[in-house]
Amino acid sequence: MAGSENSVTVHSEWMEYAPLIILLPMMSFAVILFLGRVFNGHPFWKNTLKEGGLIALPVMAASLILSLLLISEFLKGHSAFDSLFETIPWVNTAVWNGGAATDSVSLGFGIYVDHITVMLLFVASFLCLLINTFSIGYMNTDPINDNRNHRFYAEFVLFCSGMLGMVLADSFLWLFIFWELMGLCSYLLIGFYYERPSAASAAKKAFLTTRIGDVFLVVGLVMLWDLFGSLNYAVVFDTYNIEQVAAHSAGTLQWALGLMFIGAVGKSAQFPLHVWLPDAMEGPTPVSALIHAATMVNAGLYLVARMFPFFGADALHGDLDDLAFIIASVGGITAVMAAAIAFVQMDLKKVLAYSTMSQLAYIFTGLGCAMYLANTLDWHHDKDAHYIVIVAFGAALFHLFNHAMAKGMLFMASGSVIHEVHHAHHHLHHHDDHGDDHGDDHDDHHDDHFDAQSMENMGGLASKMPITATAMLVGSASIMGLPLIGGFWSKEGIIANAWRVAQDDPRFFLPAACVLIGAAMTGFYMSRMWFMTFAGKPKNEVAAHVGPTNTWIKTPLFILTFVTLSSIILAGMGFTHWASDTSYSFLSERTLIEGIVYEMDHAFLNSDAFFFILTYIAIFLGAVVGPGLAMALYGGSLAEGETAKPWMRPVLRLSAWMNGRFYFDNSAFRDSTFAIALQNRLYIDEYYDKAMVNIVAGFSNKVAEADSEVIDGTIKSIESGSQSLSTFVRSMTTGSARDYILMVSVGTLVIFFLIWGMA
Amino acid sequence: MDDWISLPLVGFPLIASVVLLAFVSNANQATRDRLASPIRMVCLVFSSLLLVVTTGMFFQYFGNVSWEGISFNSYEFDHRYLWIEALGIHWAVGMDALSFPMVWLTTFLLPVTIIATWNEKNGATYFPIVLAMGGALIGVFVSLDLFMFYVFWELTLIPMFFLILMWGGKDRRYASQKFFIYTFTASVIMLLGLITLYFFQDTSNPMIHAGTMTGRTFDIQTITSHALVENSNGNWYLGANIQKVLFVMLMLGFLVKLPAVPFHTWLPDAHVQAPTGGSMLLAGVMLKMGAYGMFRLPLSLFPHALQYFQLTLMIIGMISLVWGAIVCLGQTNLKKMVAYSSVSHMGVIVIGIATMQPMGWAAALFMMFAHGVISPMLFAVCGAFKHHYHSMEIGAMRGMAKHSPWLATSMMFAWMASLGLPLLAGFVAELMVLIALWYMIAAEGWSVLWMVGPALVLAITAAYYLWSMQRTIFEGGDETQPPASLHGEPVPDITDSEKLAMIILAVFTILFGVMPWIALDMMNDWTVQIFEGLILPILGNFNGGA
Amino acid sequence: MIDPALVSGLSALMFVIGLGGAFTRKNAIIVLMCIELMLNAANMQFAAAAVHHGDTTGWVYTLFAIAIAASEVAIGLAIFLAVYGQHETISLDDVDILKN
Amino acid sequence: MSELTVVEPFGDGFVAALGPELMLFAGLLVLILLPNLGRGTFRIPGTQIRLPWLLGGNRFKLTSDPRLPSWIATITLTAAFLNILYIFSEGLDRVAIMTESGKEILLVNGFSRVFELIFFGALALASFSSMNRLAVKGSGSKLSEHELYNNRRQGDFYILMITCALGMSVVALAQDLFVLFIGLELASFSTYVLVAFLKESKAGVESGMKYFIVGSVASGVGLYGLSMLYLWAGSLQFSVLATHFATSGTTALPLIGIGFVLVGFGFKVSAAPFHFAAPDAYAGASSPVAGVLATASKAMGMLGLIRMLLIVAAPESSDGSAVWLICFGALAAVTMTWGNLAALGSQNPKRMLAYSSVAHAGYMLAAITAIGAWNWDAAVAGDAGTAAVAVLTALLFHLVVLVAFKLGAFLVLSVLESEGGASSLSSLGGLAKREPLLAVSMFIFMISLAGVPPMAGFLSKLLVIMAIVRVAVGDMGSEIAAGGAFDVGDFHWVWWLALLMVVNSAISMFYYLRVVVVMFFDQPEEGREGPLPSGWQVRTAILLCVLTTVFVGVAGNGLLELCEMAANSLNYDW
Repeated sequence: MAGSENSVTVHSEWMEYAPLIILLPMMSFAVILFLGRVFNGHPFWKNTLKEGGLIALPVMAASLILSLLLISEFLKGHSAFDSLFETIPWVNTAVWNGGAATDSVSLGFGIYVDHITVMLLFVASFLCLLINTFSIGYMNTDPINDNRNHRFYAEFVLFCSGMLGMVLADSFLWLFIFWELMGLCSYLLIGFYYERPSAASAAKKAFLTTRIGDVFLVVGLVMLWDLFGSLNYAVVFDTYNIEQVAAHSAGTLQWALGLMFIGAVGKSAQFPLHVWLPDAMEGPTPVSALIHAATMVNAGLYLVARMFPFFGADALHGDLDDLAFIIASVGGITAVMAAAIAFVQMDLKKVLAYSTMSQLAYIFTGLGCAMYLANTLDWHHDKDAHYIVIVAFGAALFHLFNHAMAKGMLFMASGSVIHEVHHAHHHLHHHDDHGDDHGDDHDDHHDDHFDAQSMENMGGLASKMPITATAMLVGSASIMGLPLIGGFWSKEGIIANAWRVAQDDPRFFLPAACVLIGAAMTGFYMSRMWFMTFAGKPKNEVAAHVGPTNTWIKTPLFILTFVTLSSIILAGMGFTHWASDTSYSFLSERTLIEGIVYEMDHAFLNSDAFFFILTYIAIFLGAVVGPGLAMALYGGSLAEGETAKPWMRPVLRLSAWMNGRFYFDNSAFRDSTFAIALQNRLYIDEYYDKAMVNIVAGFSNKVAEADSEVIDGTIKSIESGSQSLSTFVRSMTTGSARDYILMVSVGTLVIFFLIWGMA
Repeated sequence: MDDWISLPLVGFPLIASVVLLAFVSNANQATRDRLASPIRMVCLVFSSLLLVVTTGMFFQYFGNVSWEGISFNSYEFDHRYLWIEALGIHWAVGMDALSFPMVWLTTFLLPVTIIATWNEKNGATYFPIVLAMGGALIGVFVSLDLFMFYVFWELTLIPMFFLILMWGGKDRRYASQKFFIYTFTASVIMLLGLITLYFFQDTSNPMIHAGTMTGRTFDIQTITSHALVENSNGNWYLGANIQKVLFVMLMLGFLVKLPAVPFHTWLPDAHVQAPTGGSMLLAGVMLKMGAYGMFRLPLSLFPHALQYFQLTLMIIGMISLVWGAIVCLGQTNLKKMVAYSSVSHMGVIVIGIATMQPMGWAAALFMMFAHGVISPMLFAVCGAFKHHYHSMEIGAMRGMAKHSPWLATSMMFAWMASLGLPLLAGFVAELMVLIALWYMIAAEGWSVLWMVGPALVLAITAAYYLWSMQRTIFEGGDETQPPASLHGEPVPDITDSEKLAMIILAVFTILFGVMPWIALDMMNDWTVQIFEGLILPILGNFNGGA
Repeated sequence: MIDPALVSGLSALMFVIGLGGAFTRKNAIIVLMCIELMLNAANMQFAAAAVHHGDTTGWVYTLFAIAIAASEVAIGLAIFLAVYGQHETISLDDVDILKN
Repeated sequence: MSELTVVEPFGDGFVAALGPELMLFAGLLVLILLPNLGRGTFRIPGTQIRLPWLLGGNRFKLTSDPRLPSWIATITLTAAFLNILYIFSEGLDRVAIMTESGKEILLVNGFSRVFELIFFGALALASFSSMNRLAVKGSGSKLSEHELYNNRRQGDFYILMITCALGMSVVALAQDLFVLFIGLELASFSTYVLVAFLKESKAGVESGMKYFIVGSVASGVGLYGLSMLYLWAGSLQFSVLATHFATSGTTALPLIGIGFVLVGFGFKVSAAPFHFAAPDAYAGASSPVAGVLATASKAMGMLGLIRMLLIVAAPESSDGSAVWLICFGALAAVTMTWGNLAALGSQNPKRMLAYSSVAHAGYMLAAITAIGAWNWDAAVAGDAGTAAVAVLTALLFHLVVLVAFKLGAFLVLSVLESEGGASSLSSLGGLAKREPLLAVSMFIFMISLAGVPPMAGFLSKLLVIMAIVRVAVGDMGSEIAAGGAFDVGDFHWVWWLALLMVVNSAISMFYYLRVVVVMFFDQPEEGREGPLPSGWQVRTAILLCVLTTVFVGVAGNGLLELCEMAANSLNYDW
């Protein structure tokens, strides 16, 4: 991939409209919010416009269409476009480096499109539209949301605007600005059910945790700015500029990038700033789907991916490998940790949340490895090395794509499950008062302790929600990396590259081992989730009464299932090359069929013995060991009279067999300290809370006290001191004229002796 | 010519205020209540007219003035009347890109304040006092004569004192006196500095406006140009030690006004007790007088001393920034928290100045402006909160989003703006200060640890704002009850006039956040001018010529 | 003729006695007498100086000073009377309702 | 400056030169005579023939009007005041009253005339506003003996006012230290009695006695100092003393003499530690009288100090460390700090104003110290004459405007007194609600006293500080521009007095503001609701004071020029 030597400024008709991709949703934010305030409760607003949902939908569709047009334009051009329209000089200022004049500085806004942009632009706008559709089915059918959905849609479109803006921005600064905008929306949406203390706390936690990362990001940006005098991609990726910087401050650059990486850690919920993501599931499910699985968490990855040109630069050869290692290790550790915690989660969405965390960690590992390779191999000149680097980077990006699609789908599917379970519960227990006003609905929503998200309240739903179950199945398979499905293509690449790097640099055994173990763990917890939810007999009465879901919800699930399954086609088209290097384009090397064959060959019949074995170990772990254990523990056939769709039957049957044949009592593990620790998220949150309460709050209370006692106390004691001095002074005016005369005499004598003495 | 225009800008509000107050002074309570509404209207119309005038000035409708490209120490709309000949005192007014944004801000906040506090009690006297406040503030910003500057500087205390004393909270008696005495103390010391500076003028220099009795002039422009000449000769104007002493004396007055830690404790008391309108003007413009004064006098006159005290200033700024933020975290009173956040934000200004970079200075100027738009909204929210819930305690009222969606929205917006969310006015300034700070650190080889403070504060600021929102806007749950202080009355949302004020403030916060260049360009231009005109020739080798 | 210096010395003594008496005695009348003593000390000094310088104005000063002293006594006694009327004492220590 | 005209006492031009003073004299005569006109008859001895001779007996309706003396005094004083203004506008003649033997007794010039403006202005306002202050019961012949007696006392009060004015004007004009002393004593005796005038109250007589007895001691010391100076120089003519000082002023005798004289004046200006009787006197006297003490009487003392120190002793101070300079610096520092500290805790507004008056005395003493320091370093002192003129102008200006706001403040208290006392801060409570205009006036007086712009008090304080700084800094600016190097240590030490002064101003803010807070914040005392008793005279006087305070504050140029002219006219040979 390459720097700006390839970038050209292209003026094309669709590029002119690129800002609209951002502006349309941004403006509809205000529109929806305003209309919602005004027409809240109005039947037309509520039923026809879906409280803004049907305003957001066309806007998102328009954004998608514009994005697609932009993408197609780009695909024709094959190279990075910079500043598609006149850059807006946002901030004009000057610095002074001691010379004879000040140097003017400009922080402007523009649009920059390259491969990474295009890929993420598609992911974002596509998923935004689907989730918007899903939301209409999900949000507008739940009475608790009545009369506040406009807030949801407004914040939703603002979020989309932020995401799209972040992807399109032409500088790290504007990346950061939109990044923060997303953070705000995420905060607002997590706190959508503001009246729940847990939601309020989760929202705060999310904002604050990412903010901590952002602080580092800002400092990193500032340092980067200082090195380059700009944050524009065109400037900072310029080979000449990088050479200049590399000459004397490669170390500083590594620090800057490292600090920026911490920002990414926060945003993408990696260890140790991961604590916010599970709590963020307090938000409505579409929010979890969109923000906390499909798009926003990808922002961190995007940021790291954006740093690739530094790692790939010749001038910085070998200078940034430590950072690459850190990136990979953070990914590796998080992957295992999150997967382990996911083992014991009972909450459907939390399993997915930890899964998200874990999969993002994979991508980080992949990026870290790719960056290590780019930084240490002489890939600009060596063709083989070039290929290795490109594929490694491409695999990570491809996993990003696959994961976004699959996880978006999984969350929507889980939302659909939760939605229906909740409705079933509602029907069952509150049949009588359903007609009451919303206030009551609202209240009894909280009064009962039924948890619609707990998998303990599900089971055997495969027959009742066929589309959902299918989508969930495909999505899980993709995440697990079952051969030929979705994530398989990218995950194998990541694992392989990790091991490749580990061969070069023994430090990398840590992440490499992690991702390999992680594969098995993924297999286990994803299967566990699916079986607990859809296989076996309904675990209680509610689960037995779950009905099918509505069309708004089904449509996106349906679409995404196919997208996930078609991953092989993308792989065949050379996604891994295209996504990472401008010199490739789709189908540039091979035809589709050839490509698929090549990929198959590459994956399953690797000529290198090491990678051949590695591939099968990974497949064995991810597709056999993990799911096998899960089947043994949680599998089972459906209840009598329930039938699943044909494509799910083998799975169900297999699981029932496994469960019957290999079931073992895992209560020893379940009750072990380790499992309890996992249930408590390894106590990390607790330590953080303790630190907040004891150290930060304690310290700030002390400081506040010092402020009023010491600083203001000084002022007050000056005041009271002068008051008592005043009392003393006035007490000398005794009231007796004799004393006054004495004073006059003393004054006289003092003057006398003073003059006598001096003269 | 429209050059005289700043005369009515200052004079009319003051005169109108005195006339209105005299008009109601001997009326009985019933008549006053009857007069409150028309007087309020008069004040609103009057202040809106001022806004129209200043906006017209911005759009070059009056005088056809471009606010950019005004060279250092020259002024637009400048005008002089002889005031006290013997001492060389003039009614000397003028504006440059440093003062004009502040003047505009003042005229902008006046109508907004009136709208936001539409139903303030005793309106017949309240609104004229607000108007007087505006006149005095404009006077500070337009004056180009040290005497006049000081007169208006102190004159601002009087209306504010009465606003706090007459319309304030429970401890207003203490707070108003503390406010007055504290800032007065600092400014008399500043006055002594000004006078000493005055007498240090070289009488052999040609001084057009010199006093007949003293042979010296109070004219800022003349003094600045003399200092400029002297400084550019490579000498410290007035010699090293004297310059330092004068610098310290002047800065003391301005730092207390700003306020910087450890001279800040008057501010929380004043803010907590002040009525909403008072707080809005206090935070919005009055604090900026300190920063404005720094730029206008010590920084323009004593660049050497500035360089000498750069480290000290940086330390003061850092301490203000961090201390203010940490104290915020420990507050349970909403308004006090917001007041301390002002202290913290003013620390940003001091840091911006201490960077001695055009960018840092422009950032400080923009911070003054942005904080001037944001902080009134913060205080308007606090005021509405207090007004409706009769309490200022964080946590007294939860689930505001349900009871008072407008207030909740305004609060969240204001809080977010204040914590520096991008695309809102505060972000640009903070970012620029950070960049300038790092630039300076890197160029001069300062310790990287200087970045720790600002970085820490970015997180802390978010923490205290989020913490307070969690306990006010959010939560409540099923138990969402009106606060006990309401005694069972229904919970009202903010009134229409308050809504209007919030919307205006929010719109401008977004406007200056999305399009900062509207104001920033002229500020940047001014800083470049002062750097190229003053700082750079003197301290050319200052950064080691990196 | 007596040496003016001796007269001057005597006047200094009288002045010190007068001043000392003024703040040690508490009866207003006695204090008034002490004050007269001080004034007379000045008078003697004027007289001595007039002799010393051979200047007649000194005598004039003395005359005027005597007149002043006389009117002072008159005013003083009148005031003391009024004080006695209200406070029933003219002890300087006891007339102290105004203080601090 | 016009030529000096020399006039012999009662010679040609004497009447023209002393017009205002003679007007006072005439007024005094009228005041003595007019209220005594009545249907009195004179029985020719040995006969029963009664000739109506109009003195005594049943008074006429007009002459028995208790307001008559007040009107006469007010008109007389105002006329004298206006006469001086007229003289100023016409151009002033400098006239010296000199005996045949060449002894200069009085000198009429701008300087003395400005002081007379202060005296007459203050006294005119005081007598005008006293009109509703003293107990009077109608007029005519149907009054009881007691009431009649009370009405007659009115005459005494205003007679004393005018004699006070006469004494003060003698002080202003005097060119001989002894003449000055006589004037001082005349004014002092009048004020003693004025203070003790409320002889029906314990506080009134007590304050009179204290003021009298301490004042007498002080003037006794002063007179002794005078005699020492006479002993040393053989004359008390200012010109002679000045010449002597220039040649042999560093011996102990004259210095001690001056020191003793200072004690006498120190009491008048209420400088610490000679001020102790002042708070008691102010508290016990009626408010207008207290106002006179704080303004006119203080100006008189200040005038004496200026005469003594500047005309007589200034040439001696050339080395910058002159004894009396250090004494004075210390005295100024102690006085201003003492006054402010004492006022800080005072709960009685009149005592508070008294202590504030002490503090103001300290500020003025600091200015005088600065004049003494004017030529401390020939290299940087610049034009000494103009520096001294600047200080003197500041002093004069301060004394003039003090009349407006200090007296004004006392007059406001006077209104409260007529309701039943103003001896505690709480009596001011709720004034803003009861009498908004009075409260605003008091507010203006207070912040003016504290030195807050745009009031006259600010300008005057600014001038004083400027004057001190000017002396302390001299022409350093020009020297620096010419390549000289100076340090803060090179400032004359009087600069620190200026610093002390601004710090003291800040302290003083506290107690001035407290008055404001009480007026605008506190509730009225029990039984003190509703508007205060009316009295248009005192209110008019207050209004005049407010207008002057504000007007001079924003447009002080005219007054400043007047003061500068007066200061210039003191220009002997410095």
